[in-house]
Amino acid sequence: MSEHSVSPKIYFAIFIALCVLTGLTVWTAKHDYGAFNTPIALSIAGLKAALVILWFMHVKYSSKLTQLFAFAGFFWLAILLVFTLQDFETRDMMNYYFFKP
Amino acid sequence: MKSTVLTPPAPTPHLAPEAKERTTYLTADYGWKSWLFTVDHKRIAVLYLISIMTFFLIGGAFALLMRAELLTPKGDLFEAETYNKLFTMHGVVMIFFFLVPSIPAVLGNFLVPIMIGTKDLAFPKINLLSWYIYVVGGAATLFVAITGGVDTGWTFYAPYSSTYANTNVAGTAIAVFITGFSSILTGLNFIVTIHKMRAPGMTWFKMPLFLWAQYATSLIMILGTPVLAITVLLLGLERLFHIGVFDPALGGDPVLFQHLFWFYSHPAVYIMILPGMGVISEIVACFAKKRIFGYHFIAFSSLAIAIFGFLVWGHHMFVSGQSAYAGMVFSFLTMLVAIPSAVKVFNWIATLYKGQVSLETPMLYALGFIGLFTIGGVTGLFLAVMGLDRHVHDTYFVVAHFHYVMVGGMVMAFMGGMHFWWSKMFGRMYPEAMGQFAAVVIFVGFNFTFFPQFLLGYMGMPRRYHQYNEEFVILNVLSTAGATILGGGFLMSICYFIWSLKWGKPATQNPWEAKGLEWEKAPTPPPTFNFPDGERIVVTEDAYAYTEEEAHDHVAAGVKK
Amino acid sequence: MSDHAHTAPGLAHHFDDLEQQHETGTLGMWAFLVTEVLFFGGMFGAYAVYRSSYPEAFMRASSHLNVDLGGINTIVLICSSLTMALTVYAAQKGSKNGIILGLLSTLFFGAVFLGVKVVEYHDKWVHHLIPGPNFQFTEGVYGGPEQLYFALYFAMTGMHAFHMIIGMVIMVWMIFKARRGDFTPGHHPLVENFGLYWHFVDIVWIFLFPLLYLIGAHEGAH
Amino acid sequence: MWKDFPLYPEQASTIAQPVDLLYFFLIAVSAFFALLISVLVVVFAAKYRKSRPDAYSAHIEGSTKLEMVWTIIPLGLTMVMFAWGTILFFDQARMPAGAMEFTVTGKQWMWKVQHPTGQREINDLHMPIGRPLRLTMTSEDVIHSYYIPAFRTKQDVVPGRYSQMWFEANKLGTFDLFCAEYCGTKHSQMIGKVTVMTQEDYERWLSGAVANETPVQAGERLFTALRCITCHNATSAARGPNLAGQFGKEVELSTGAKVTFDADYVRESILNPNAKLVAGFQPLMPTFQGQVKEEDILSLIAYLKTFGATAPAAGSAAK
Repeated sequence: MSEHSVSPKIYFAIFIALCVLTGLTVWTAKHDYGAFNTPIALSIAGLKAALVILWFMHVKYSSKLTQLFAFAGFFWLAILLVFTLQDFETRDMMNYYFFKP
Repeated sequence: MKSTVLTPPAPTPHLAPEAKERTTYLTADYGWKSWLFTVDHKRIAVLYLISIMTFFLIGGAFALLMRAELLTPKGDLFEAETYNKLFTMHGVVMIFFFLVPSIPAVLGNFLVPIMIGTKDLAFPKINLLSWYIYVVGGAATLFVAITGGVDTGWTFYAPYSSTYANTNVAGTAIAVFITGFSSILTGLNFIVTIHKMRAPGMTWFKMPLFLWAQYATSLIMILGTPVLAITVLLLGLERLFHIGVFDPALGGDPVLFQHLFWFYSHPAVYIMILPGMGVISEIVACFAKKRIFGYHFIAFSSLAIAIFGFLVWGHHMFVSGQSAYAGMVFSFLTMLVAIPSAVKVFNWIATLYKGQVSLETPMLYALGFIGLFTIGGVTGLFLAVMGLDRHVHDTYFVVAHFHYVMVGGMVMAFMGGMHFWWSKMFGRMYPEAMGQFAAVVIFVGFNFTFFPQFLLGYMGMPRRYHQYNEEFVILNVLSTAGATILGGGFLMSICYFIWSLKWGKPATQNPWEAKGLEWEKAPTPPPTFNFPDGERIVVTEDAYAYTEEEAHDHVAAGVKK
Repeated sequence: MSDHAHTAPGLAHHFDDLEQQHETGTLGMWAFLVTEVLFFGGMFGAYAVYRSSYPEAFMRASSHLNVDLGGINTIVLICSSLTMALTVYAAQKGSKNGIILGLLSTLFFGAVFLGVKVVEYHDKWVHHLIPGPNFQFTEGVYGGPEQLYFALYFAMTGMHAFHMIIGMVIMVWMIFKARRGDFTPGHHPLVENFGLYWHFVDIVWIFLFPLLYLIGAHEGAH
Repeated sequence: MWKDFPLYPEQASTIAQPVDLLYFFLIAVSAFFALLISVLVVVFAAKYRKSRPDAYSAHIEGSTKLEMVWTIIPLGLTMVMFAWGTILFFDQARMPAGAMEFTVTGKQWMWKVQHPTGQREINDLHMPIGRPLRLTMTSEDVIHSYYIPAFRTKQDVVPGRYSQMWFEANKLGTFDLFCAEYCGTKHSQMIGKVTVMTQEDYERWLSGAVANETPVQAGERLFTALRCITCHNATSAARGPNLAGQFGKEVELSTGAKVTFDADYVRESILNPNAKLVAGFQPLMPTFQGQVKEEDILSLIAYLKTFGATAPAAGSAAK
């Protein structure tokens, strides 16, 4: 985060965007989209998180290294989630394959 | 207050001739305050050395008691409860308080700033905080051990640990939770230091491979330890407030605990072995007086092990009820993570080719490491193969495998590293002949102890058994005999190390004629700011430039200096 | 980040120049934030697994949460993020009052957030929804997985609230440092790094809100 | 090998021999590499011993070709190991049809086994040679692991769900049975013997052992005793789904998701009825948590397999 300072106008713009997105996520939650509920909710939350990270946390103006660290944290979280869920989601399939009930 | 830490005897000032009038980091200040409130990374390394060796001896004592119990098939030396507490404390103390911190906190703390040519780590106060957290966690664990112990195994598998064990699991969970942060802070310090504080000219590919290994280890410490912290915290919550997160009665899944636990604990075994590999690269290059073979390949394989290490934890759970599909994926990725380790071993051997090999103690440990780590690594492949793991999981085959990698690999590298840099840390040489003898005793005692366990494992003797069947008795007696030799070897080396503090031969700046800033630029023992005052460190040479002159000489018509 | 001055004010002995010290501080903070991401990540992992095993139970349990209070709390936390960002801006411009005002408003929003949390926790206490021996879940259901939901709910929001409390204590300390004039336009690492920490805490809530509150919000769940 | 230094336990099951074959292949590869590396270390250390204090060694920085060689070859070998091991695992793990249905319940520090014909055993297991056995296992407290070294197979027994395992003995004799997953104080005493007998001996043993009722009969008794029939019957006014002939089929839930009507689903529906509600039914069923023991659920499952099933009950007893 070099001495580059972000002007308050951008901060307020981001603030408004975040409030709008919060409203949007509540509104979409009121309607049932079946299997798409979670993906929609998570993508809105991801967008809000990206706004906070890039502007509020100055990652947009930071060194490549800081950006890499920011990305690495979420990437390892993804590793944890994907490989753990991969076990739970395929258990029934495997059980059926081996031991027809 | 700090029951485990004793202030080291400040060595009397008859140091190396030129060191007499020069103040070193040891003689810069006296009194316990100068030690317990120091921010000098070298002093913190010495503090860590003392606390780590204390825990190594405690863990080793537990191990010898266990081996004594297993001398006879019937459980006649200890109650089953006591034996279970012994193997649990042996696991917890050895892993969290010796294997994970030892090389990074002792050799890493001492050498990382010197090797990159800077005065100290990025965050000196956080470095001291890391040691205090380690000591608080250690004191808490010893308190738990004394006031009743814990008998869940170092893996704390739910639901036994969360509901059915009636020993002090919550206390151990909190102690491990605290100690995790010591590891995180050390890792954080190293990553930032290596990124931001390298001396001018010290590019990434001019850095010694020890630093690459420390950097890769720190990545794992940063990315893995927090998940252990949260897992152990959830376990503590479940025990203290009965909020069943892993409780099968509520629909919770004990296998989820295993997923979260092994997400840290498998990369943790790479935290333990990678620094050892870093030390071996340094020792092999120095004692073969030859450039390391395949520098870039060794450096990148350290990173590859660190990153791939996070994708393989499921091979601990092939028969635990994990879906076979997930098992297949984890088995495949475990095969991939084995390749970088193999590449490293082959590169070390290629370094010996056409070198000028001298077999002092550090080199004996390094060559021992290469042999034993190969056996350890290859038996890991046995366990990564699903068809075979169904037979050998949770047997002594697994115990033999990880002891070959941890004791045959990590501890041999730690001993090699201590012998290699001992003169730089304390200005004294250890007794060479005794060093070589102890190395051979440890090598023999180690193989005597753990090779029979491979056979026991395939014969089907399960782990963590207080008593076993008659047919396993011969191999167990062999193993116990080996354990006493191994224990003797370690005690011997600790004795002559302490002896050398006062009566060891004063060491010159570069006793091994090694390359690297810590040998060529930093005096023995280094002053508080590592390099003689006012000396701007600018790095020009490549790492391990042992044959630079010879290369130039060929160019300059072969005149040898 | 020790403060005994050498050449420039606030330059620690082992750094070459202020620029290096500043970048080192930021990198150190980001490395710490990575550990925090994975620390909360463990709980999100448990949430993901249990929600995939018991989707209906999680919806049933989540419908007991007050979505409006959750929404208000999200907006409150976003406001506190804004004021924190303005505090960092004020520190860069060196206006001492700007810093103090920013910190006070961030503290205010934080307090409001925790107040709402206390209300919500009390409401769970009244309805016997605290996981543990006296957990009772009506609607003729055994209530096992529902108790898992509330165990995760309290673990995640509790850990999040705990992180906010730590943040607010640090803010009070920063107000005193600001009053003493410790923050100069060239050297105010504490404000910047604390800003990163506070925004991280906000991001955790940004993910907690939809995953815990909103899964039970659509009609199918009641 | 010498009698008292065996390298591997007796090969008493159909998968023992293939597993040992894989084991010897791995030993061969490991021995080769370990020897290669040890010999190279000793040879290089001796051959290139430091001759003069100021002698220089060769200036070699590396060779990408060599690196490729010792990356590709180990990769190839590990892929062979992976493929062989995974095929072995998947092939052997697939249960042949017509296996005898045994149920195993692990409890802190004992194994309770029940034969298809109802006989119960503690810690031991008598079984006929040459017939596949299928074990449906669960635990009443902590994780155990049913491990028979001579059969080269083990399976963790996790509380709260069913773990399945199958094997087929091809050698007579008595073999060890261990608990392999640490389960508390007497973990090392949770052991037993597996006796493989000829078909006739097994039937003679069965008749000798007291057998009050087969699991199917026990399940039927419980099905009426717990008044399941009042809701789960074929009449249109039934408040619960009709369970006749349902076992093994797909069931549509109220949320539209599809679930296989298998042992885990039955167990969960008994203990936590409204977790997976069948489409078109109200959440009226009370939980039976605490009223039924693990063996009772296993018996109910055995009964449901035969309840209104057209095909003859799979795994019928020896008779």
